[in-house]
Amino acid sequence: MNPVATPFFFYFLAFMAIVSAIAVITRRNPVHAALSLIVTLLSLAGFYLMLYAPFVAAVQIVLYAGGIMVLFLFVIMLVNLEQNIREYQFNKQWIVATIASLALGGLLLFVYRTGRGSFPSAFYQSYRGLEGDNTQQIGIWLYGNYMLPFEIASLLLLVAIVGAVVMAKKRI
Amino acid sequence: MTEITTMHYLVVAAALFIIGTIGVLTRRNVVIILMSIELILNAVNLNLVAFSRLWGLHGQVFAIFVITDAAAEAAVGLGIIIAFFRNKETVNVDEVDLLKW
Amino acid sequence: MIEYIKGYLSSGTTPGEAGNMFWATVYILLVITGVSVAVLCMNWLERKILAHMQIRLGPMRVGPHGLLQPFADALKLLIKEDIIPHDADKFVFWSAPVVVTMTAFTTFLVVPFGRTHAVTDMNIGVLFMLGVSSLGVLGIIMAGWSSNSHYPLMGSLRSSAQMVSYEIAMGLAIVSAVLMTSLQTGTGTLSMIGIVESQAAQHTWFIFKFFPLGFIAFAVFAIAMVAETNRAPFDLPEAESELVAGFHTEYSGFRWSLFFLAEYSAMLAVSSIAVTLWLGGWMRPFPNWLGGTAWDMAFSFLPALTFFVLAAGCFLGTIRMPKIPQFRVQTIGLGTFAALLGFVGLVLLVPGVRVRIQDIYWFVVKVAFFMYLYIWYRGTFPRYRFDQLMKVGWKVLLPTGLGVLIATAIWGLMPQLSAAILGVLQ
Amino acid sequence: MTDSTRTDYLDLDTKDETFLDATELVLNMGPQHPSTHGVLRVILKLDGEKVLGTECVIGYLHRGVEKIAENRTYAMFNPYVDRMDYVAAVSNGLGYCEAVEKLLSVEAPPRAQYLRVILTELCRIASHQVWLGTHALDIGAITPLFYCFRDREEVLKIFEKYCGARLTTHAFRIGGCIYEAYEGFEQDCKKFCDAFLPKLDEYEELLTTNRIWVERTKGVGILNPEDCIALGVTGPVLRASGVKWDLRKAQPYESYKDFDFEIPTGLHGDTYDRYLVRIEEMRQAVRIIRQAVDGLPQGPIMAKVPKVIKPPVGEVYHSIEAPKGELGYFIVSDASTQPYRIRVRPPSFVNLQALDKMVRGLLVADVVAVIGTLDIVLGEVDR
Amino acid sequence: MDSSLVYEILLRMRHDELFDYCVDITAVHYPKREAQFDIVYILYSFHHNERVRIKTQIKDGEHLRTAVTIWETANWLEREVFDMFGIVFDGHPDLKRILMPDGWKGHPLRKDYPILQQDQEWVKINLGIESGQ
Amino acid sequence: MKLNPLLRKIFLVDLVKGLKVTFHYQPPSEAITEQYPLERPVIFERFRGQPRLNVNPDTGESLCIVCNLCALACPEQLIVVKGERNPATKRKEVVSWTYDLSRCMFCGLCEEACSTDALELTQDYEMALYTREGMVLDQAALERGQEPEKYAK
Repeated sequence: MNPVATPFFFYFLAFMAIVSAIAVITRRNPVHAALSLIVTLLSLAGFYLMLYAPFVAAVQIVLYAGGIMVLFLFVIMLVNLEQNIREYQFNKQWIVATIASLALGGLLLFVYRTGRGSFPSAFYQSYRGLEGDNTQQIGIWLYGNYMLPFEIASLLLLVAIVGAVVMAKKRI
Repeated sequence: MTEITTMHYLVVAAALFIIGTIGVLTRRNVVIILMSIELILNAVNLNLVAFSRLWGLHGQVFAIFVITDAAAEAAVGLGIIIAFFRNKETVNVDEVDLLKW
Repeated sequence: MIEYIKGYLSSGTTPGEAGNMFWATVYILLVITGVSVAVLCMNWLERKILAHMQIRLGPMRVGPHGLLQPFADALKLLIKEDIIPHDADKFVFWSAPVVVTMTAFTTFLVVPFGRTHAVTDMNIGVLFMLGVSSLGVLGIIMAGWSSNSHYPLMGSLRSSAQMVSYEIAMGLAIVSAVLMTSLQTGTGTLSMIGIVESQAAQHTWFIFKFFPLGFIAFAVFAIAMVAETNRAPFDLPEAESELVAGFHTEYSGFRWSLFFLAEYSAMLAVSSIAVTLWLGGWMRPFPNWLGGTAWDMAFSFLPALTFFVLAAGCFLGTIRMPKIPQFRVQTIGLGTFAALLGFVGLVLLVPGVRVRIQDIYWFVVKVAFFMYLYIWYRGTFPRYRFDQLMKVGWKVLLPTGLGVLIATAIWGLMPQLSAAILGVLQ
Repeated sequence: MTDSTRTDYLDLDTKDETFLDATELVLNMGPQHPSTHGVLRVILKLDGEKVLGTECVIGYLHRGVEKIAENRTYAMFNPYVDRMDYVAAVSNGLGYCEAVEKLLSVEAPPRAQYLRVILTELCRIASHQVWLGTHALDIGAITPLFYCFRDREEVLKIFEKYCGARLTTHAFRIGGCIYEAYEGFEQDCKKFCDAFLPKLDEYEELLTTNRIWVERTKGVGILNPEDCIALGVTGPVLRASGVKWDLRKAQPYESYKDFDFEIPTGLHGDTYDRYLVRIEEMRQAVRIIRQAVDGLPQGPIMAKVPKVIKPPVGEVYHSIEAPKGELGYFIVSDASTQPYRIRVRPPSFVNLQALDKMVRGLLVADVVAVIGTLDIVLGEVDR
Repeated sequence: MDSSLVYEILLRMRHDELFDYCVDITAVHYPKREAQFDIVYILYSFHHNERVRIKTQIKDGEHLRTAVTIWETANWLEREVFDMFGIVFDGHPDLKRILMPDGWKGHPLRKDYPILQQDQEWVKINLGIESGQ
Repeated sequence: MKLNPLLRKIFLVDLVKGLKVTFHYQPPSEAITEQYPLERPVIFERFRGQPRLNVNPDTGESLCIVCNLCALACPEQLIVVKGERNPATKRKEVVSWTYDLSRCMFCGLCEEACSTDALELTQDYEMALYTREGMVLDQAALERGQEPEKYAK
């Protein structure tokens, strides 16, 4: 079961992801930014499918696009301020920050370029067979080897729930 | 077109990461900063999943942990934003520099 | 060519699994057409059934008994002026109905109308449906926000909160059904086809499994799915007596009809999830009690019989039409329609078709039952208030779903558990 | 017109603190809103979905009925009162005719009085049917509307048979009734009563115990008796708050003292109680109709009233218990053929004033329910 | 009854005589009289089951003290009297037109209200033609 | 039959009761819709509809004696009757008779005022027209009864 036209899809998705990611940080209107971010997230889900990680892709859609982004949009609508959109969108150090970040990007590219040999050009065949029961395997991993982190994560979520409620509610 | 290798994914992830960093460092709107953080987390996720093609499912499991983390972060962050907005009627980071209001 | 089609039809996989692009395209087109036709039928049926519940007659003028009313409406909506409010966010306003419709249709990719009658069989099928249908809420939020008006904004805020909350209860109910696929047989699956097949292997529909646990999970899902599709009594996002029309207040014409299409196809989609997960998907009823080839044979005549009954009804209507000149066209039309139905029934009697059509027939019948329930609810119940809706979601459905999930797990692991306890005791 | 963005008239001192009160919103509900029963415009100040304050803007249906009256003779004004509360036209006509009769010091003959009672009670049922249907529709139950209108149709048929019009009946004349009961009138009324009670049970089955209905109405829009009296609220709204006051009993007009009936009252004064009170009132109306039909006396139906009505100088206030509350007519006569001034005290107008008090702190959906439960008719509010 | 005493009397009626329900407040216009307006308060007592009418005469332009502080229901009723007759009630919380539009000229229920001229004027302004009435 | 309220609540008895009511009204025979142009509504004898001036069926003369009572009784003043005394017969005869139907509210006061049963509000209810002018009826129209305009495109 070979994915069709992989290079084409890859470049298409990469293009979508990067363009909409740029839109996220440049859009004046937070709703537009959030919608662009959803496009990025969906293209990432596409990447995950191409990488034979269907479960992560599904979680990405359900949790990120369907859950977290709805939360974002909800909050944006609650704090929708007209004057906010008209204000200047970038802070004072934006030139410095951009240059520094781009430098970091250049550094990363340099590292990738020099260390190209350490990343195999083709995928190992041994994991090819896994995609059929990917979900099951992840389940086994999660509840086997990663039991402790899993529990910690659930505790973190609980704390987050309580924290969010405490902060957002005026009087408890 | 050439075959797609892990490197390609890494480059895309790096690009997303840089864009996210720029967003965090330059924007004034807290909501958009939070979204940029989500971008960064997603770039990391892409890396993790790409590597999981090479070295087994650990990467995917980690990606799931990261998504969980992102959910928690978004919930708390947005809670802070609402609490903050209620008091100061703004969502600009420049005006959040006071620790009390 | 015919050989090719025949050869494909006799294969035992879905086009997606076979990697057959041609057949996948054909299936997608078939599914989209089928859903659109079903929405048209729903449009007519809802008006008629609701009207009859309300001691009215419903549409009677456009075509015999208003049969052509959906087409007239569709035509009207298509040629109606398309209004975009002046202060609306044009691009978002434009894309919202597209998003809603696309997500609603995409879910049908994994709906198994039969063992091979699905576009594809994903190993994360249920998750896929849940995820894609949860994207629909984005379209609603976009629609409400971009209209730049108070009522739509409130509608979309309500809708987003409602759909996010009910998704959790829905997910829990689904998980308990998925759990049932793995219990006893040990082969858990998230694939839609796999779930139905495990119901076949366990010789029970999941609604009856671990009675009453399966039934409670089903009930939680059945309530949550009404809320998820914004239908009465949970139709707050578009509550016409409060918010005028909710998130699509500012929409008109073709865009509005896209919302309509999306709402009904979402109803069909969640109903098919319910059918697949709890009501045995494409399987015919009473496979255990009325088993055997003779009964199989008897049940395989039912599709044709249904069409014959419908045709007979139409024919009766034709006879009872008033014998006056104004009604001549309508009488002829109804007669033709009756003949058409009868012809379809005859086609369904052909042995090859008869066997093949069964799966689809039973699936559609089960979905139609849910559709009837939707209409029935709408005709009977008042509307919940927003806080009460949230209360029902969080305080009733969520704990119930969680409890059922835990109970299912314990029940399913009973042999192992009891063995372990016995071991500890000894 | 009132500026919809103005909020200074709303009393915002008592600000409730709620979850997520990030933005406050001024919402303009009506005049073309599906559930404002016509052309009421309510400006809502919202916090999220919570109502902080309201202002009613009325007058969209103002036709100057009181001004018209000054230019018409007494008899000519009679059809106009039907058009104020158009769902209970018979009651309006009754009030007007009685007020003028009081001014003339004549009394309608007993048969006319009984006929009037029967028709007024039928009209009460019809009015409550419209209320029930629209109120249920506001709360989201779309079906009771059609059941109610089906039964109201029977009442309207009786009206049409009796006086030739269904809605704006003009059934009574000053001094009695002009139409003799048609043949089969008694049977029609009895048949209606017999058929109606089971139907009423059906509405109750649909709504009374339905948990959604109960949740939507219980504890919503509470008015305690003191507020009711201070606000001048009358009719079922007052009775649902526990004040057992009904003009038919308190100051019996017509032949109401001959009949045996009860005044239903509520305990909490919430929307659910008002619903129950009105349902029970329909049952009592059936009871009155049955007694009146059984005891319908023979005799003339018109008192001796001069052809040209020219009451002596004076003024009179007369009020009746209309389906919506106390409907009063204050008539000043200057001994000409035309009334010098007619003032109508409309129940809907006064009851609508209570809206603001009832909806504060509730949600938008409750505003709709409360408007429905007040049972206002904009034709009467605006006159 | 003298108009300056009305408020006191209403207060007495409310608290001492227990006329707790204000049925109606209205006015009658007598253009030929010196005190042009009759203001009529119709009160009802639940305790005595009695109705009382309190009348007072005021001149055009004279003000009256509001009864809103005694009965809440007087709010809209006084607004209507103001709208229809132009009688100002002092101390009323929100005295503005209720039935007529905000920018309306004149007070319709006065006997000398020029309804035809108004109509013609409106037609002229809004439609640009001479009214046919 | 005494069910525990809790059980009633769990098994949704209240909701099911409502569902039952709507379900049993489903047969189309319960429908009360009148399909108007095909099914004519039943009009009762006292219905006040289209006005008509009656003529003496034997002679074809108008029954109206131009007493003007209807015009006086009409609250909307929409009846205008003009008559002249015919010197030959010593009777008043109608010169012009107009009835502005567009302002009529069918109160029936004119019918009651008429002393010769000349003016009558009949059971006809189809009065829709495309013009306001057509609503002003003269004597001829009142005597023959007005036909509703046929809808034509």
